[in-house]
Amino acid sequence: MTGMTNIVKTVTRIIGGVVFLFGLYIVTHGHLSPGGGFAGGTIIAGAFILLVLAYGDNIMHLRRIKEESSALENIAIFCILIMAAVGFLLGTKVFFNNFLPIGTAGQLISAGIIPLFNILIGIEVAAALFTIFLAFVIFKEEEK
Amino acid sequence: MRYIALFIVLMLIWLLFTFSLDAGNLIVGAVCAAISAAIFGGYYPRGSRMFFHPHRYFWAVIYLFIFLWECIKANFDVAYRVLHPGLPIKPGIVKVKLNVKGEMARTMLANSITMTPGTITIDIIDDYIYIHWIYVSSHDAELYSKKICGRFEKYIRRIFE
Amino acid sequence: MILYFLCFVLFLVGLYGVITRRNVIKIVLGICIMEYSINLLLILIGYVHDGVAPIIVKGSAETNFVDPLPQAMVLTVIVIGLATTAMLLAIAIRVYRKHGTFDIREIKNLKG
Amino acid sequence: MEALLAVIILLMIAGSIYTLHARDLLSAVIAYGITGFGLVICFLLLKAPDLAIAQIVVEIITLIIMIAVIRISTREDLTEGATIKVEGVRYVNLRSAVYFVTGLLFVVGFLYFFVKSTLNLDPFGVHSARMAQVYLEQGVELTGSANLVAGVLFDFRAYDTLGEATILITAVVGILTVLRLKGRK
Repeated sequence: MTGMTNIVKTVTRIIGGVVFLFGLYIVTHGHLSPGGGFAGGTIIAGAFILLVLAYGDNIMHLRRIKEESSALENIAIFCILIMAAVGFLLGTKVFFNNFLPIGTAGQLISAGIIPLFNILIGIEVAAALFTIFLAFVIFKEEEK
Repeated sequence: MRYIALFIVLMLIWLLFTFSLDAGNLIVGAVCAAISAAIFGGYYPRGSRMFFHPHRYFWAVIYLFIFLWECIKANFDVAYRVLHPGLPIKPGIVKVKLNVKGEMARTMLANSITMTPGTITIDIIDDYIYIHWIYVSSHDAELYSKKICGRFEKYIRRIFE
Repeated sequence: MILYFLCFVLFLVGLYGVITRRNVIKIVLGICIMEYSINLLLILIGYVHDGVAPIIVKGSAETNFVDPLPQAMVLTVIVIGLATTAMLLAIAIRVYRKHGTFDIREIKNLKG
Repeated sequence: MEALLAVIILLMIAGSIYTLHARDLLSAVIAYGITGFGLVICFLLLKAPDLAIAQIVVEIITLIIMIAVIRISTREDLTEGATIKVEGVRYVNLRSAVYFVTGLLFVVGFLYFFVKSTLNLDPFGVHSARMAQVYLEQGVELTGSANLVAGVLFDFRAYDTLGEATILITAVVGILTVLRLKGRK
């Protein structure tokens, strides 16, 4: 697919990194402030969608990115399952056991495994949405 | 060079987001900014050394006031045209030759023209900028290019060149 | 009460779209509108007068929080809604490629 | 507060009615944004910032995907027979009468059950759920998360989150399957 004009490309160059960083901020501070894995994941996916829309790419590269992003999604959900099962294996017979120390509420490093779950869910949502978008783009390209 | 510049900018933005100087916060911010810079650094515009030239900041502040003044003038102009019962508009697309070089400067010029009411940038192709104008006052290329772009160009050249 | 009723009206508008439209894209939009009305109804039920968002700030003695449970549930519903909408649109575009139209009556002719 | 919310919901209703009646699919999709962004404002007024952040981004991505779909197909709504024609009064035949009566019965029955169930609910602004009290009082001690929504989502009700992730991955697999042009050899 072809990209957009020079103006859009230049603005994307400046803004892209900031949007991605904002998504990471929303994900990592999900247990302290509004946000979390779902919202942050969609913002991260939005940063990549912005990049693809502004610059365009040739189809072989897009296909490879789609494979990678799909694989990343599978890895993330697999990690979620492993994290859930670790609590089960540690002796207490509870799936999704919060086995890490809780710490004091309000600190960045606190709340046990909730930040880790936030990050994994964020990766999963971002990869899933980006894969959906790429599937539509590749479908359009292949038809020509 | 571009990667390091983006990293520093993103780190400052992270500190603005979180507004705390904890050790943990700084470490997490550095990691996030590093990931972000690693992915998007290749796209960051060249010419990061412009951050170290103080006179550019001075001209940027001057430009802000010039832009606001032009914006207010154009606002009244468009309001007059909309409220006038005869609706004196003559829309058209004009093609203006650009005198500024560099993509940052061109983007700045295009965005300034879009933000000013009455004119909208459509595209930049090669050295020409295509602008939709609510009232095409003359057909002389010299005159209208001076009227649209000339007021911004000399300041933008001082900021970005 | 009037707000609940307005949510219901929004749901009915979506339902009307699903029943009477013959364009597949319009039907997808109708389903999305129904989903939005249900989200809004759940959040309206959880609201408390003069409540604050359920985020504990250290040092403040605020106790009048809104209910966090519907918010957590609706958060998952929003993302699922996006996934299902994308799925429906994918099916719609395949229908368009097969029949050259978004008309739902063409799909009815798919026998066997 | 209540009046403001009512005005926004009325605006959403107007936007969705226009969405369903637009001749141009592109303007239908853009008018659909009225509903979505009105929902964002409602979430902000109802003190649900998590939802507002998620909804505003999801709305934009939905818009992008829908515009992508319309770009690769057609912009025009069906010109003839876009809606089911309501027969004129002069030609009231049995079929349209049956349709009309069935629809009316459906709406009335629906309204009846809705009113019955909302009368059991608390009025707007009063909430007395027992589980909410437990979450609000003990949530911070048990999970350590200052944001109670995240605490509910990943600790008390983590199974729901797992199910959501599963649905998302299933949807992605479904879309990749549906949108594949050539079968795999």
